[in-house]
Amino acid sequence: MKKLINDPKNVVDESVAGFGLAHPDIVTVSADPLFVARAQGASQGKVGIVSGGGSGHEPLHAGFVGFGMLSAAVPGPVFTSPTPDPIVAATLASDGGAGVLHIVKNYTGDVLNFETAADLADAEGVRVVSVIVDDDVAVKDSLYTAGRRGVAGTVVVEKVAGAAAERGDDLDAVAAIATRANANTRSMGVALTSGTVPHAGEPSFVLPEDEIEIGIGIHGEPGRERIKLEPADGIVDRLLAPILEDLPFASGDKVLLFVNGMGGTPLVEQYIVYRHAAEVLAEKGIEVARSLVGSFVTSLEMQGVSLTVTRLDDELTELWDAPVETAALRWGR
Amino acid sequence: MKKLINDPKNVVDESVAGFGLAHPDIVTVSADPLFVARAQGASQGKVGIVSGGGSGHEPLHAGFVGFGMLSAAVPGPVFTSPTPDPIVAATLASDGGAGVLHIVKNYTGDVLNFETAADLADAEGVRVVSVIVDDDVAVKDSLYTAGRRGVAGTVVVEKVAGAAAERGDDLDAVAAIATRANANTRSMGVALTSGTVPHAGEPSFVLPEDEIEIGIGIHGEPGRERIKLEPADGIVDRLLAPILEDLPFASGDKVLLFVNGMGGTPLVEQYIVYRHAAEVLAEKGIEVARSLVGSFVTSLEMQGVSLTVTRLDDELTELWDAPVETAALRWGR
Amino acid sequence: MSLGINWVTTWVAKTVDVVSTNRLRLVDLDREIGDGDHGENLDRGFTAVATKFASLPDDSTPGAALKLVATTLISTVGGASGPLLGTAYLKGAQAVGDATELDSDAVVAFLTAARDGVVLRGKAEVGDKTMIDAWTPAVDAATAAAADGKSPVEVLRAAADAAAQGAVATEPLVAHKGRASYLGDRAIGHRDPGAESSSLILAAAADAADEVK
Amino acid sequence: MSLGINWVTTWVAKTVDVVSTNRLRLVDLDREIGDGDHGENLDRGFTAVATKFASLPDDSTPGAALKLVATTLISTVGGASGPLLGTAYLKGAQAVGDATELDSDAVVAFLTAARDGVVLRGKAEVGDKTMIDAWTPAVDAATAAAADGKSPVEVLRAAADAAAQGAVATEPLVAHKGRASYLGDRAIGHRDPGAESSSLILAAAADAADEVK
Ligand SMILES: Nc1ncnc2c1ncn2[C@@H]1O[C@H](COP(=O)(O)OP(=O)(O)O)[C@@H](O)[C@H]1O
Ligand SMILES: Nc1ncnc2c1ncn2[C@@H]1O[C@H](COP(=O)(O)OP(=O)(O)O)[C@@H](O)[C@H]1O
Ligand SMILES: [Mg+2]
Ligand SMILES: [Mg+2]
Ligand SMILES: [Mg+2]
Ligand SMILES: [Mg+2]
Repeated sequence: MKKLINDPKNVVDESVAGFGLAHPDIVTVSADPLFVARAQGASQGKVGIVSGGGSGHEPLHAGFVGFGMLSAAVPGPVFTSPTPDPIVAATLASDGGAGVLHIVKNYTGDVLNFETAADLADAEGVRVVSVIVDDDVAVKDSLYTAGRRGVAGTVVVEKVAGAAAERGDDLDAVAAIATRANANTRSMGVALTSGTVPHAGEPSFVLPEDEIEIGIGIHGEPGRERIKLEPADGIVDRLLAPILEDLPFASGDKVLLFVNGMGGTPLVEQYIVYRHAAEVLAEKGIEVARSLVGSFVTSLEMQGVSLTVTRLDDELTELWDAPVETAALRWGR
Repeated sequence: MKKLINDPKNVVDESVAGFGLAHPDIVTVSADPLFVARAQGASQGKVGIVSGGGSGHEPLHAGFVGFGMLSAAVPGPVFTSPTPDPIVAATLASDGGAGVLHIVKNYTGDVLNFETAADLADAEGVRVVSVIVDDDVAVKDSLYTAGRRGVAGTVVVEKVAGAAAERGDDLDAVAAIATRANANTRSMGVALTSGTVPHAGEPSFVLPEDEIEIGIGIHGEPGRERIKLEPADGIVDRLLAPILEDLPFASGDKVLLFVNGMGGTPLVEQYIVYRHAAEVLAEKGIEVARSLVGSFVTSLEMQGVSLTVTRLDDELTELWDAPVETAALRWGR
Repeated sequence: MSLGINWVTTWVAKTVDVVSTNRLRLVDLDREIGDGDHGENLDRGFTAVATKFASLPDDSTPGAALKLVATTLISTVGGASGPLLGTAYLKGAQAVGDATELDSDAVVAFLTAARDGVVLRGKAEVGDKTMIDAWTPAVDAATAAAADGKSPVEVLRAAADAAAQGAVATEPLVAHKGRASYLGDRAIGHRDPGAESSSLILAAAADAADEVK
Repeated sequence: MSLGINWVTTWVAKTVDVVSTNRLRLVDLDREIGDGDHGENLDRGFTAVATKFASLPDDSTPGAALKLVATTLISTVGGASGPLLGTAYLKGAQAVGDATELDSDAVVAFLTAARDGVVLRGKAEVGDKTMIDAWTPAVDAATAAAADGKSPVEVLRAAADAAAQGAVATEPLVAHKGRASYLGDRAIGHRDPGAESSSLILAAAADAADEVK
């Protein structure tokens, strides 16, 4: 395992501490219980937005704390949901009197810990509503699974919910926007290599030099199929087809196209992927109205990408465009 | 070689095309000769700023084209300086009547090709001044070398020069600011793994599983020494000491601290590096007034980081803070 | 004969041991069909429990001690297993109430409430390839042993043996809950890490009872 | 006997061949002490030259043809070697002027001007571990051969042999120019890729002269 870390046990604490040192104008870090909140504190009268989950997906979620997006983020251990205590603390710190939205990726651990935290925060008098993100089409949603996983689409949900909260929507309205963003978002990813969980010390899975995993999860969960490495355009086709089929997206739709790097894949490759994805959408008469390219929801140093497509209506577009000032996403101020 | 690419020969063309498709509001791409310019065209009466060099360092340079930074970027083949033709074309496209600054990283190929291009642009009636960036302290500057290499500090030079041009400084003033930024900037990097040039198909160098290269160049040029992998804090010490000694930086200085990922190292590790670098500077009485963390000057999928420290005066700080709207750096608008 | 507070403290000590010894094995099991953190999660949790138990008041009831295990696990383990196992101890503790000694029936009531707690939170059924595949056979075996008039030690041993078999029996299954459910058929052939750890925890319970009896 | 336009076109054809055949070897040499693109750079350049030469007017002078090589290399090779080799052909072409046939002295004048062009741009001296370590011995050998009254073919062969030795002689050197200069002592033991490619190009010049003589 080759990483720029000190003791594997301190990876999250030290990284979050560094994050706080680097962005003192945007965030403040609570070390115990560990959470990251806006430097300016809760906005009085506005809905607070808290997200969180296992670490190893940076900049998700702490990189999205700031004006127009999250009020606070709760980083768990690497790939492990945080416990309820820090979630409760982050929730209380984010309440400006209008209640708090929890944005939770659909993993059993995250759902259960946020559920407990919501109960505890409720008991402290803070109203909490939760929205579950489950955008990953690689996993079948059925009675016989834990349901779809939440992956890169989380960025879209957090951005539009944050903008809705910032413009003064009430808790139910913000939750409705987040739910609508999630309902219109689909994602799927591919891995070329595996990340290595620091305390495990070995790659989460092993891919032979000529194989890739289609439908990978952001914790290295195996995907739909393992195939031989092929040209980028073919891989994009394999990711995009199930995404487009699923909603389904149709000619005339306006969309956000989001190419997300998994942590170890450089931008030069991400833009090659973007190029073909944009071509395919154009052929199908789907208009790419907005775009995002970069490593926003990662899986440690995994090489690979995911594609996310969100169907935009006027309101979602306006909320996407609204000013945001976070460490990882910034525009309009 | 595992990459998300199609034909290795088309990596640069396809990636730049994807870049253009993803950011139509910011840039426009000329396919032949290949360069990236601002979507809005040259700013009349303002100094144009052109940079460029071999590809494989994305988002450098195209990611920095836009308001407040570069007028145009010229991507060469992977790790190979572009030829004069596209540099001339980009220079002519960037001239708003006030002349054009060339920002050139100090590699023989870049220097020679930009030199030829400057002569040719001059012959077309566009005044060109060149500033050479040579911030890498890993390489000794002496009569017996090609001089220091230009690495991540290029971002700082491009940012402040772009801000100076945007506020209306004339060509000599913009060149003077760029020269001052370079003179106050020092960098050094470390590699944990090598990138692979697509057409070469094999890693540029091979590091055993327990060794790292201190002082690596952004083309995989060997550095100062190869040592056993050690904890991040120790590695940071090895990078920071030569940087601080060299200028030298002194107690009471205000600096920009820039942790740059090499392409394959995720943010979680970059912030661990930032944390200790900030600690060391604080101990030495050097005030970190500004920060930047992210993969901005990469070496394909190399794992590693570089540290850059720039001594800031009031004007450099103001120019760093000035609004910028590019694909890779954005604030203030 | 019955089990008191020293059974709980011995059980906790043995669990801390067995979880730490099996940390990497559980990580490996979880890497195969999950995300490779289960051993780490439990080890973090029970290490914290050990610290808390170091200052456990001498006059604690078994119920109070078990509740301390519960809240500590909930606030340190995270992941899926944290809330699930935590709820198991919490509901189990509630079933024990303020009794100072547990007879066979109390042990069965404890195990049943613990299992029901996991089901309440996680909604898994037997055969879903989760820790429930260890807990439910354990409860059934314990119930049968108690009905046969067996001692608390024998009841716990029956539970532990059934849990161990239940864990092995997860191997041929497809998972319907938790991370492994994403794998479909590819989960077949792998033992569920949570079932395995629950079986280790129940074995520690029986060993502890043996030792203090 | 003297060399005309068919020497230039044959030289170019042979260079295209030898560069393509040695592409990976030059990449490997450059990977060791540079950035691993030298073979790729030259191959891209001479492939472009081949395309340009396909439509070279029949009545071209050697000078015009050599200038076409120069401008094509400058606008397609990039890197350090593009402007350097391009300038070599450019200055060489200027020395040739509009002569249609080159005698031994003209060949020497061509080689000398080419080498001087590289020095003008790159400021390297013999021993700096660059292509100059191939070019300068070549110029010296050619000058001596011409002074001895040797034919153009013999002059070029002398140049090519000296260049080949010069390339080998870069191996023990520390580099003072180009990317390899960053390596200090670690460049020792590696042959300079630019010296090697220049020696291949000059060997092609001699082979071409042999073939058309
Ligand atoms: N819904 C559920 N009901 C019961 N047990 C579950 C459920 N979901 C997961 N588990 C158990 O949790 C174990 C995984 O725990 P752990 O690895 O610590 O958490 P995570 O899956 O969040 O990484 C699984 O092996 C399984 O036994
Ligand atoms: N200043 C110089 N003078 C002469 N030759 C040089 C100089 N700098 C570099 N070279 C030659 O250029 C060669 C490298 O060319 P190439 O790999 O194509 O360019 P780059 O170094 O830009 O990647 C070196 O092997 C050396 O022979
Ligand atoms: Mg987990
Ligand atoms: Mg090069
Ligand atoms: Mg797990
Ligand atoms: Mg080279």
